[in-house]
Amino acid sequence: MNKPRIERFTFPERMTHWLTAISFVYAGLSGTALWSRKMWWTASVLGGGETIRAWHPIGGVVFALLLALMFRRWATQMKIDADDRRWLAVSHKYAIHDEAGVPESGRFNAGQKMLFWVQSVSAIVLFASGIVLWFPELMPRGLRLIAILTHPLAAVASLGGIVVHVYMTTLVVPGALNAMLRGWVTPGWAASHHAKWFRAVQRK
Amino acid sequence: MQKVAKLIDTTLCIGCKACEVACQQWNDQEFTMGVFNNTYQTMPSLAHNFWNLIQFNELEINGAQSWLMAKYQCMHCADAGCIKACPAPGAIVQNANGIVDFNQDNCIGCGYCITGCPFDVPRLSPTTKKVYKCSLCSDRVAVGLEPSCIKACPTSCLSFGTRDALHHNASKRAEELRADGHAQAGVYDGPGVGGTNVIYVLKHADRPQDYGLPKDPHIPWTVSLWKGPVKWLGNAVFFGGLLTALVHYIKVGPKEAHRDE
Amino acid sequence: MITRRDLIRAGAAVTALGFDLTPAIAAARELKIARTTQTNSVCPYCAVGCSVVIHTLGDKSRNVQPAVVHIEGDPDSPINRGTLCSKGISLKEFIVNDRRLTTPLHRAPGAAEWKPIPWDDAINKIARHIKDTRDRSFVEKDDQGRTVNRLPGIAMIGGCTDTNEINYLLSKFRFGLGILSYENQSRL
Amino acid sequence: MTNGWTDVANADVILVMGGNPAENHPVGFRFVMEARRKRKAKLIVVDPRFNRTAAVADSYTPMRAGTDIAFLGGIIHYAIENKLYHDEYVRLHTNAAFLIKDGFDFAEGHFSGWDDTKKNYDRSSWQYELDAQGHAKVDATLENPRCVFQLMKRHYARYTPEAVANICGCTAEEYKKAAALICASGRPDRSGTVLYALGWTQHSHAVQLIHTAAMMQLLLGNIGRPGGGVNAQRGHSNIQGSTDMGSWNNLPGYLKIPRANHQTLDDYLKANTPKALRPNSMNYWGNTPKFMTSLLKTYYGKHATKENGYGYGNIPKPGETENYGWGFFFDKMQRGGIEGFITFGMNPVAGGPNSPKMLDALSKLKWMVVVENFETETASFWNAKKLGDKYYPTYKDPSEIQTEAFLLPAACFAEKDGAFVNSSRWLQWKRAAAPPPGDAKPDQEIMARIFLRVRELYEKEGGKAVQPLRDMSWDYANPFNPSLEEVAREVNGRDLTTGKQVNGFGELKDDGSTICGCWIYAGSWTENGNMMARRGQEDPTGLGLFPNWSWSWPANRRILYNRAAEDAEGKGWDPTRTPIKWDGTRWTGDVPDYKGDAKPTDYGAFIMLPEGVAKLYAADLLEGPFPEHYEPVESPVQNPFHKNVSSNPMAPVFTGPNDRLGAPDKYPYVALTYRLTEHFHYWTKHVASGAELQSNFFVEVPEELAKEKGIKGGDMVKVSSARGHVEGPALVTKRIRPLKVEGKTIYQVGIPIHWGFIGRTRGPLVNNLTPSAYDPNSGTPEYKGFLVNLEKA
Repeated sequence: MNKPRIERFTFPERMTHWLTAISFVYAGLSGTALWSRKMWWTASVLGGGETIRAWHPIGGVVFALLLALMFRRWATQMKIDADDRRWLAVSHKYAIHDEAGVPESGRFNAGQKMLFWVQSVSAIVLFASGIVLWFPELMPRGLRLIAILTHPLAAVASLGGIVVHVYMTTLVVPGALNAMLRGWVTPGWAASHHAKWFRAVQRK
Repeated sequence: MQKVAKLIDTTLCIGCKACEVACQQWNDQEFTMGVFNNTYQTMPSLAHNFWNLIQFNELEINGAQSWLMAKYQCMHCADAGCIKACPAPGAIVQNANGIVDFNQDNCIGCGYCITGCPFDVPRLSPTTKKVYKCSLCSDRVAVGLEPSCIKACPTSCLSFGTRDALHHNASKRAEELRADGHAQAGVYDGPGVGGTNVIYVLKHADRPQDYGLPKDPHIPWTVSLWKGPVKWLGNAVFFGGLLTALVHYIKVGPKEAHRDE
Repeated sequence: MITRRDLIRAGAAVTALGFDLTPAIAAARELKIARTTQTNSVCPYCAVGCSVVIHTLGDKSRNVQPAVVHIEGDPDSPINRGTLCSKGISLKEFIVNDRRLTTPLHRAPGAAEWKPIPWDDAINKIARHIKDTRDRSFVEKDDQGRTVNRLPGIAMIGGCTDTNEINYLLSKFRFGLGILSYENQSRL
Repeated sequence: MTNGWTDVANADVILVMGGNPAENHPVGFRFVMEARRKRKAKLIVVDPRFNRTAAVADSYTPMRAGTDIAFLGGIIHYAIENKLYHDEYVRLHTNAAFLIKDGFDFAEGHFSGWDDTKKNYDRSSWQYELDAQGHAKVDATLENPRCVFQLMKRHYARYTPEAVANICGCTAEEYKKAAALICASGRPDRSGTVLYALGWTQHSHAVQLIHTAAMMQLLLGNIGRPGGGVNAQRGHSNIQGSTDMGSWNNLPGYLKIPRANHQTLDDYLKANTPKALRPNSMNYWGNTPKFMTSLLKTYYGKHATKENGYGYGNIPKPGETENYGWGFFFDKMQRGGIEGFITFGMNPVAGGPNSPKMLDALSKLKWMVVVENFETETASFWNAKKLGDKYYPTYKDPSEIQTEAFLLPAACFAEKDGAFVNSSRWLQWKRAAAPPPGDAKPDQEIMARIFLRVRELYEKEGGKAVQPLRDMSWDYANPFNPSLEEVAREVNGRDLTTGKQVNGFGELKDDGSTICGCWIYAGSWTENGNMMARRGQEDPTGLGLFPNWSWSWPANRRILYNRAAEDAEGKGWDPTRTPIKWDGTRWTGDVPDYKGDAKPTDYGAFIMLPEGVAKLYAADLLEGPFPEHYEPVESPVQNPFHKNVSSNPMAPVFTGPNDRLGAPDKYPYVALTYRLTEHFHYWTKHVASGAELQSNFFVEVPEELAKEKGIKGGDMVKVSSARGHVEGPALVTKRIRPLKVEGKTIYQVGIPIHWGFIGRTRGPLVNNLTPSAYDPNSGTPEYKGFLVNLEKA
């Protein structure tokens, strides 16, 4: 077998993504312990309450920093254009694989772009409110009161995005996971899911 | 089990600070140097090693020189904001007798209780990274002794007993004060937090802020929102997401790459 | 029923697996004066005369060095009925205090510091000073020839925070020596 | 206190003046609060500062420090003018009816008999007019212009509300309101108490001030009554007991020190045993010979015989007019007249007036012994230049100070047993709880070892006046460390014939067959044991007397003069509050201040006084039989009543290098020093809790003065007097109101004590500022109302 391969994600892109993912999973899991006493078992698994109290913020900061790297790398590619807007308008058809009339996507489809922006905005909110919650003794009460609400709200948004993201990349689009793990896709995969990008790559 | 309570009759407070020091001594708190802030008040506010503060307020009320003094400490709310906000099981417990007690063994030092408290009482220790506050001397109460501040108070401004009995005393005292011409006298016990197990009698119940007490204490709405609707929203998003994925996968299935070479 | 001990054991098991690190640093809150020895005393500060209960370490058995661990008001006293002020309630800090003097000190004429001195030396030197001064300045008879037996060369003060008995002994001390210039805090 | 702490709860009117019990006696103050809650008592505070007592009072009247006599004299005027006094009480229980000699007069600031060259009074014109039996003549109608009542009325006629307000600085309306509240206790069914402390004693006219209070209370019929009396709260745990045990001018039990002109015991007793001035006067001091003889017999044991006047010759004797009091001997010390100085737990550099003078005086000593719990400013005075920071720049270097100093570590209260006498006169026994730290020793051991060592030196080497030293008894089971229980038994006294402890001073004899170390304590340790350690809770009268808790001098009596709570027939003025009741054969209730089985009509109620009644008029005080308003020694104004005799003409004057007085042009503000509730005297600066509660020295500055000077709260200010200065942050407050006196605006500056140059928390000694001005009768320094300047530092 010697199928032609197209590089989808570079090594630094993949590393950044997966480190971000790990920090997200850690912050998310430890965060759920802080979220609800019914989820406290995650704290036990992760080394106990004091441990997650100490490491959750650090995990969060790592996540935010890595996400900032991703942002720098991809922000320009994530601009929503006219095609994307049309894509979004017919995204329900995309969901049931009735792709007639769904505009072709570039390197990232509009859904992925939305995920990117949701995660970026959530991360900023999580980071800012997280700092406030990290050092409650140094923060004015008003800020803490805002943070204690916005932090979980942003976490919900972020988590919602990730649920969709994980489902899509693992189960709905075979090959997507491999693309992020090994970095390549087949021309057919590329042509199927990211036709515009495929053509651009081909032209090169 | 009957609820226990502390009654603070501010009309009898002379700002002697016996309660402050009794608390320090019983709880073996280290003494620190106070700061001078143009007042007789010992500390600007409560601290992790200072759980009981008399607040002094010099002001004129109806043209007369007044100097209000009132003890400030954990109010042991029935609906306690600290407990609501606390993520760590067993870190804050509400005993059957109504005492809200912090168990530092279980405390993780997140400080959510500090934000959740409508009275701004709990304090984080910079060394142990745990949160501390008045325990209403739960160790003493457990063996039938009154809290140490109560015992020390020379003028009987402080008293200890069952919540019902003290409520009765407080109302009676407020009535007495009103009969003596203090029309605004009343009882302060935080109905917004389901009632507190620390009950105040104030000569000027219309202006609790002048005693350093919040006007209408309730659990901050952001905390309530978080622990209520936001939590449900989160559950809905997470579990809803999973469910939708399941349905989608079974009904629609994966996307095949249709343009193979 | 799960007891606290069970919980600790369970915690330990989890910890052994490297997970839960719940520390057992803080001991369970137990009454710290449960087994102390209680002694009735009276506050040495102002003149209200509040009775206090001094809690000392141990049960007075032979091999225990009593140390003051806590002080509270004596509820039996009709004066304070268990209450105390901010000073009285912290008397432990007065008694157990790293600033307390624990050894006799001597400052030689012209010296710029205190130096420890054994008790016997201190007593001997003081007694010698008293005798010398007394011999130098004692007035047995005044200028009109009247017996006055007074010692103008030494002045003495104190006693107002010491007991009656010590004040009484001080009266014998001063009249024995002939000291007239004697005052205590009641003068101020 | 004439009454006691627990009795304050019986009051209807509580005047707090010259004291601040909420801050300085918080636990005692609980009885004030109880009276307010249970009896709806009115609490009236008169003070230069709106303090923590004022914060809970019904009425607060500001006043200028040092004008209390004017304030109280005004109450006397107000009570008489408005007929608010208790007429029957005054007639029955006071010397209102006594006639005074014809020559008595008051004019231009002086009473009759003033000698302007000697600066002293000839008091002969102040005496009662006596009949042939030596009894005072009386006019029961109180109409005679020479009777005390009429003289008093005339003397205080000048003290109108307007005149008083002009002196004190409040408004006449405020004054009249306060006066009406105070005089409400003049009704027979109401009682009023007075609580005072060092705000009354620390003046150059202190004794007269307290006399004014006593007069006011007598007029209102409040002496001897539950909830009445004149009550000194007192500042130290055993200041009452140490006073009872005598000072330079008293032997134990308030027996006067023998003077050089009384060479024999007989001379002494003749001069010091009063004679009854009325036929019905019990004149209990007539027993002086029994008390004195028993004391001498205690002191000199087998060396005390009838022949040698029971060793009377051994007692040191000052000359007739000599004064060996605080102000005088420190002055003498500064002039090099004293070689040695011993202090048992007292700190004159911090606590005495004019600290620079104290420091200079100590530097003139050859040797000094300090017995203490902590290192004090006095112990290390020789290092004041270094430790005292900027306050003593010209003080000598240690190398220039030749004083040999000893600092001996003493056991503290918890490490010794023995009795403290509280201000209610209750002797409360305490027990030792722990051993002293390190090598510290109990005071009695330190004292005994020094005493016995000196005696040993005399035995070996001989020397001057061996006899008084040798004769002094010291025969304790362990003479080197006398057991305080043994000493307490000796103080109580015993019958030498039977060997039994006496039950009371009634058993003392003047023939050398009884001993008693302090007659007023007789009954404190009887054959029934240690009465001071009793813990009984009973209160049979319901008046808070607690007769079985500890023991109260005299004779376990809880309310002094309690016979005055009843009328001539022995019926209580207020039937609900009668401390003693006459049941036809004997008195029940409190221990009667009267003969237990004597009929109500047999004696006057004031059995200790030769008059048999209380003295509205007291010829034995130095500056006059009636108190008169005198300005403090340093005052911003001349006395509005008599400009040429502005301050107390009898106040002693010192002329040493530190005895400078300031004038209002350079030092325009009135200053007063006081305690804060967070600290005890100069002790708690060593204690962590005190350091936490009030870490910093500060100066309380009226808001208006601060504005004038551009001072904000927390700004450093410098307060200076003619003696020295202090610096600290300003506490700018509305609580010290500017006053109007003689048309001038007077500012007062409040300066809390408690700090010094040694301690866990340090600050300036406020006595850097205070003058060497003293009361002539008591020798107490004037800490309230001296002049300072204030500027931004």
